[in-house]
Amino acid sequence: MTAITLPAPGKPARRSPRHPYRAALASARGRVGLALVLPVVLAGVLAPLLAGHSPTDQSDLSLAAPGTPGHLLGTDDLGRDLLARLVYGIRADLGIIALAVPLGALLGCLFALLAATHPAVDTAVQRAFDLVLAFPGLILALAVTAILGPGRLPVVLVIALAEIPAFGRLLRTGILVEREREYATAARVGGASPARVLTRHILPNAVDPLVVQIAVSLTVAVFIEGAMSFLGVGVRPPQPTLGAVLSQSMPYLADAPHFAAGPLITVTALVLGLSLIAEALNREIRR
Amino acid sequence: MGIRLLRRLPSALLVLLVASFVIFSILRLVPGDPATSLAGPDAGPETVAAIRDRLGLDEPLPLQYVHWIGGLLTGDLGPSYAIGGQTADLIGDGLGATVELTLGALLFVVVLGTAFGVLGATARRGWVRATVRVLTTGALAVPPFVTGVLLVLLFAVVLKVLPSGGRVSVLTAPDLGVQYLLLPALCLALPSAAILGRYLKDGIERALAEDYVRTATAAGVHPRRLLWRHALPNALPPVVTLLGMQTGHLLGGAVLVEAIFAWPGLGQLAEQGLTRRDYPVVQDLLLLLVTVFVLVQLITDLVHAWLDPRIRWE
Amino acid sequence: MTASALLEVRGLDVEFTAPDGTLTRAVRDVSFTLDRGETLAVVGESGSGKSTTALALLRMLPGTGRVARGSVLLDGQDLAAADEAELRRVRGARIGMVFQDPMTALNPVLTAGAHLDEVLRAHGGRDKAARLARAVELLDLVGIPDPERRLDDHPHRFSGGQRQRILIAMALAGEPDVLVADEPTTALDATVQDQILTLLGDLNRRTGTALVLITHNMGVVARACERVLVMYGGTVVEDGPTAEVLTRPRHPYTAGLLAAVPRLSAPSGTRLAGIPGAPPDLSVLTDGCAFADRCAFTEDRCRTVTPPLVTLTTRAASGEGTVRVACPPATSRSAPLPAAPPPARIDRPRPGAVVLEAVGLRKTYRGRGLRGRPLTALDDVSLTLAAGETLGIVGESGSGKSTLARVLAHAHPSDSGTLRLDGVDISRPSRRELHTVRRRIQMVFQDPYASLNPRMTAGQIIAEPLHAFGIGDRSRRAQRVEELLLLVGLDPSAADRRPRSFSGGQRQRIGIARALAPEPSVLICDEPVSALDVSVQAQIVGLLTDLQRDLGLSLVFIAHDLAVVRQVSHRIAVMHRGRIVETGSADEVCENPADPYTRALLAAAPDPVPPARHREPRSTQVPA
Amino acid sequence: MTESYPSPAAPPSRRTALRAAGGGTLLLGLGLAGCRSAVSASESAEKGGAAEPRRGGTVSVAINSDFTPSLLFAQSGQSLQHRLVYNTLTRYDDELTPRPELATSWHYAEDGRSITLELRSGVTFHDGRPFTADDVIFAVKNLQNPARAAQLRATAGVITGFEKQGDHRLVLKLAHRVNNLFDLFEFMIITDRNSVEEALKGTRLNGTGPFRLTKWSPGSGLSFTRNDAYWQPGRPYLDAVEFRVIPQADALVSSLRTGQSQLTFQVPGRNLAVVKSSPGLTVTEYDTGGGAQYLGVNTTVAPLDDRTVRQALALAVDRDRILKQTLGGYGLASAAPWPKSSPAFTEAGRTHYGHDPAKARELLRSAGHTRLDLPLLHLGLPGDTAVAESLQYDLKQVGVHVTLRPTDPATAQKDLISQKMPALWTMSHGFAQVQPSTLAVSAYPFNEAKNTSKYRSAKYTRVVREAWTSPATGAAANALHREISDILLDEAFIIDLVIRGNVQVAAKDLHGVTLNKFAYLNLDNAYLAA
Repeated sequence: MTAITLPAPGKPARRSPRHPYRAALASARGRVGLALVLPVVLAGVLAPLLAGHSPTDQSDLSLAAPGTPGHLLGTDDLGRDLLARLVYGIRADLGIIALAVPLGALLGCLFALLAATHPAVDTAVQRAFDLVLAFPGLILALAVTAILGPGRLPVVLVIALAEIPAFGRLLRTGILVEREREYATAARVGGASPARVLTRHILPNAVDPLVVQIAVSLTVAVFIEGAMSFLGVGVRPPQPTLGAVLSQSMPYLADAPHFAAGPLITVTALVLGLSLIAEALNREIRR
Repeated sequence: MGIRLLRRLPSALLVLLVASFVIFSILRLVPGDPATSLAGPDAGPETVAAIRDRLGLDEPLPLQYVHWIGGLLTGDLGPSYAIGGQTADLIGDGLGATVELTLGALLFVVVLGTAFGVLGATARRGWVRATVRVLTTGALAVPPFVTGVLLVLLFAVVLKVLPSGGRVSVLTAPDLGVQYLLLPALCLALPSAAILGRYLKDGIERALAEDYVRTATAAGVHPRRLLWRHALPNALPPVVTLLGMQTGHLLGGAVLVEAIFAWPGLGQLAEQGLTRRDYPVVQDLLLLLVTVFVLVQLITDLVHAWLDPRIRWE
Repeated sequence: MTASALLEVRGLDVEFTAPDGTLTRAVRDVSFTLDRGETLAVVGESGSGKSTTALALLRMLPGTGRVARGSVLLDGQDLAAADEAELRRVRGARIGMVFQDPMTALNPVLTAGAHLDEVLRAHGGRDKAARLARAVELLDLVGIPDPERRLDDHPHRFSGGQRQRILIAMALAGEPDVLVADEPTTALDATVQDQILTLLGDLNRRTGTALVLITHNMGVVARACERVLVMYGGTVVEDGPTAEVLTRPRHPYTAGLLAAVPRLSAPSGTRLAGIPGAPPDLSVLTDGCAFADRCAFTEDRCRTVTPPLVTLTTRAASGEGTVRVACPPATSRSAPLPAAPPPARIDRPRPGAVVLEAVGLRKTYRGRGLRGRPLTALDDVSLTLAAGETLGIVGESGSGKSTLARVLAHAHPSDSGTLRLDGVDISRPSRRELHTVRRRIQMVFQDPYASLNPRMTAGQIIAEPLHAFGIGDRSRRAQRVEELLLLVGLDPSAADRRPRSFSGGQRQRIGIARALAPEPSVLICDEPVSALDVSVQAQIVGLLTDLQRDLGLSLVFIAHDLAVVRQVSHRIAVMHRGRIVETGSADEVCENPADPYTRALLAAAPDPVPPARHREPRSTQVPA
Repeated sequence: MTESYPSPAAPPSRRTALRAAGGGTLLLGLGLAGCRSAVSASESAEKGGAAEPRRGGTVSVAINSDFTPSLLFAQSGQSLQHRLVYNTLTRYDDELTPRPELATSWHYAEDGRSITLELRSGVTFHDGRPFTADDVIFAVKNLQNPARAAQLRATAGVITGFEKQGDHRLVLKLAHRVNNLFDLFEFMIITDRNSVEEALKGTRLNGTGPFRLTKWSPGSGLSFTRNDAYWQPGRPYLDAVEFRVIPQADALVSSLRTGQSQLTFQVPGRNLAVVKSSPGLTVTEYDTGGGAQYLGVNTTVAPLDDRTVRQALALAVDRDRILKQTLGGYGLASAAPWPKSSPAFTEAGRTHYGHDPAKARELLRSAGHTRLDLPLLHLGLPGDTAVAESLQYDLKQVGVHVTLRPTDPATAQKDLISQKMPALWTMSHGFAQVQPSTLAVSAYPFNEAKNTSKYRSAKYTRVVREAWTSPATGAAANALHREISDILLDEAFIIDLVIRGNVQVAAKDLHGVTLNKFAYLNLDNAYLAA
């Protein structure tokens, strides 16, 4: 039919068009990041297998040094096994994060979608984000916990609330940018309904920054959990969390540094790993 | 520029109005009662009732709200319920301390953030970049309450070169004041400096890859000048926005740091006010913080426009 | 090669290292010389290595690029081996560079004066007042009016052409011996391009600065340079005096390239011969001629041995000169390649009844910012389109032609005016009507990369309209996608791959297949070929013409290149500042333009016919 | 002086100055050699050693919560400043024998229904006004005012009449016999009757005490200077006293360790370990007891209405472990509320409930329970949380599964007063350090008429009132005390855990600091060794 026949679908591009996320995780940065994050996550998931003790079992053996028989990482002031408290603490943090970050992301995205409907709504949503950002987070944490009572719920809510503007702003920008892209126009001209244009075309292309943000948000979540524990409005004791163990260890920082070491190293590994992954993702996506 | 400000004003006022409402409601939702807190541990119900009456806590909530806002508008913040003294004085004292702390921290954020960003983006030696990365990660990963305690242990207890806490106003005794300010400001600044550094590093890397840097390189401009004169000014506007946001975080994060360093600022006042259900103090304080945040956003906007001539002329 | 050569490049190889460690040789064994005051064009399509060569001269290669072999001798000093400090003394002072995109090549936060000051500071370190005076002088030299006042303006206050002038002023600030201009006019409108080329020519004459002009545009080569170096696949394939090479190309690639360039003189309804296939992927190139796969004269030895550059001495009509060719069959051939055949006429049916009619369309964009002035993109535009007809729309950037395309395709609503499809008013369609209208009117976009959703496979992209219009079931749609792929000349297996694995021309074919999917009767093509290489451009133009003939489509063909438009269109409408200033039959508009703006456009269009056989450089004046 | 830093008494040593300058340079680039250091006072703390009392110097006291003027007349968390600014009529010695302060002598009428006080003459308030009997009358009437929320209001209320015999003799008429009148005299500060409203706002504290308040900066601290016209000649030794509010425990400890503060009573138990090992600090325990950690039981919640169950709880808790692990070992593990200095203290009472989980389980089984699920309210502060966690673990061992409910102090306070406590709570109580009857009359958890445990019994009421009004001394009094103890132990509605004394942490060179029974700081004889 046409005058030109092409050599069948061109030459295969040398760099296989791998999915950027997979490529990011396969990069050197991504691998180191995973190597730091995965063990922590695994430790949390496998806590019941790794712990050997109940994290709440107390004994007379206060502040035993690491390497004490039966207590690999030593014990805390109430004679609880620090390894058990660490892995269960990770587990608790993971539980909170797994709930809070997606919740915040979801709400943020919903607001962003709402903002995409009309400029007036957009302004309102933007101001609402401003308001959330303007509120001093820890004061809010104190108030929310006072209202709801202590436990996981206020921690989850405070973290989620802190994440809403982050995700919302990102996605809003993404939608605004992608909406003007030619492929979106092409989809509209191609007869796709506004909803389909949004869900099938714009959203998939606007989510990349969100994936990076998730890595950042996880860091923030650990941060907030710790601060709330320190202010005494964290997860209900005696449930260990990284932040709770850390704040319990503060009086003994000079005399029994091993008490704080576990959670500190864990949090550092987590944050370093996540930031490396975020960076790797960023690089691949921008490419 | 004035027009930009004017245009943002109505929505800023709206934010404040909504904020006042939210603040008021949240406080009333918090259980506990300023009167019981005020009456003391072994007071009888009649004492509590008398105090409630005196504080006007039995008035309908909308009326209390109106009174509060009315007081604000007429500049009369009234007495504090539980802490003692006039709310305006309490907040005034705390504000001075917190502003000092925040500015000190901001200085650290800018200096450290710039160092982190510039070194991270341009250092030729791998170990320099690795060190910067470890430092920034550490600053982000170690919670401020741990950093704070560690800093105190190191500088105040072991080395004995800086005080462990407390405050002397930098204005009344600059040499002493600075020594009191150093540790809390550093502790408060570290996470923000790390974030800023990361953004700046990104921005510089991106700017260095831009065509105009290539143009300047081709013209024989020295790499150092490329960085400071060509790349950095372009990396700044988003960083300024971030800095604006971080100022909000610094104000909010002061709660922790002020506690650790016994810094008598707004964070401590807020926590104290909230624990003792001192409604006027907490209400006014939170609204003040929101106002400051909104103002900082406005300023950020102006600085942004000033830094980026494209916006300036729009 | 003379001993007095200003710049001598010998056996230059440039390599890039991919993250996975594989090497890509982007430039292979490139050698050439440049004399003082000479003008040399380096021409080639994307991926030919021409820009990389230019950057390698000053060792400004991006990313992992490095000069692997060879030398760059500037008056005997080897820049390939120089240290950074030495290079800095050469950059800007001995060799100045001008880059392609004037929109991004200037620092948005620095004023024009600061830009020049930076260069002057880097070389010389005169006092501030002297630098200021020199900056004014330079701006004046490159033709920026009122230079003293404009020193303090930031780049965004200048037009594209003016920015390019500032860049040239920067490149000249250090009074270099050589000016390397990398595609300096590609991002500019034809009229502005003409001015810049005139400026470069003037500067060359007045200051004696040698010029290396990197371009993909044969017209620019013909217009501006004495000598031309043709590159393909990272290596030089032909080199010689411009007049000689353009009139009597030795290398089959040069010949093919010339044949693919649309000529303004070619009448409407003719077909260009494109070069089949796509430019090579440098990372998989092995020994042998890079062009072998696309060449009509390929012999066995072409695939096994990398052809050396052989010098042929000719005394051609165009004057004295050395021609070098890297093609063994060509060197062994005594006569030059036969000249490209004149464009073939294609027969196409006469246009039928009016399908689409627009009356008094207006569209105004709200200005950005508080003080931004509203921009009138369409100002009382009326046109008609008959069945089976191609209406060409030409105009420069900002003329409103893309807005017109979007309004016609209902991608944007118009502010006022009437649109009729088959006599039915569709200006303000309801949702249901819009659905019907869209099925009849489809669109092909300019940027074949941006207009394809990177997250979807080619098959999904093409099936998207089928899905939207509810055409067929799943298996029927798959079948239809296969048909469409074949129709636009792609293998059906392409359906499973994502846009980024296709070349530009292939992507545009996918875009066309998508537009054809709902069987529209009107196809709006918004600059469908302007992002493509010349050889590929000819293929796509040919495809569109064929499709129109075979499917009886009505085409609106929008472009800024008059030559292409004339070729494909029955009628042409010229747009300027949101208005149609002239309409008429394609040949008539091009031969006897009535509107002064049309005349200016025509005059500014560079033609790849060597200046010797052409009128003297025209002075072009764009009507304000 | 608005600054709250310790003014260096001596010029900084060369070494300190060098270090300070080094630190400054290091961190700031302040290379000024003459730059003052904010940490110069720290070195002197290490020298210590006993020495002769010496005039001069400033003591900085770290406090974890600010002065609350509205609670000036009630026992609140922070009453240290009371005895600096004011005086009381009498003060107890270690054996609870009253000693003269503003009252120089006293004697009861035969029927015990009135007491005659001889008041010290030549005492003036800070504003120069002389102290007279009218000030005592005002002080008593003031405490009778319910708005003052004074815990000893019941005792003050017993005083029904005043008979002034000149400016410095006063006869108080009592409605009935009462045996804790001297608790009231220990408790009641003599304030200037003309400025009481200002005092309640904290704007002006006018007293007869050794120091005058120069400035109160709400939230950050108080400054006092020496009262040169103090009625004790040559006292106080110190020039000034600074109170610095440091709510955060670690910061408080740091300020002591670095010598920024020389004195505190508010180091939480968990932090005492660090303090103990600090060379420059001495830890002194006032075994008179300032407060006791207890486990409260709401007797209206089934099955806690069953005494057996409550006794099981009392047996289940490991008091020694709590003392060691969460209170730094300072205190006295005890099942009864009495400190060792109390006349009601008996070793048998203290050890009435040992740690006996087996017996606890048996008791629970006998009451028909093998597993209980109960909430436990506690303050969400680090130390209180640790105690609650320990309790939770101990109770779990006997099948009582406890859900912790950390609560902020304001909410807990409200729940306590409005009797809305859940099944279990843990907090601390005071008032066991004075006359035993005061505990049951004035300490809310033990109040016979109305307490948070909602425990009522005619017997308890009768015994308490008898003990309060009894003139008995010696063995008879002890019998009454034992009776109260027996009821408290047997009914176990308040299960005492550890009697916590006030733990004083002071710099080694600070001498002569004492506290009264209500934790009023007495610095009359305090001095900084050279």
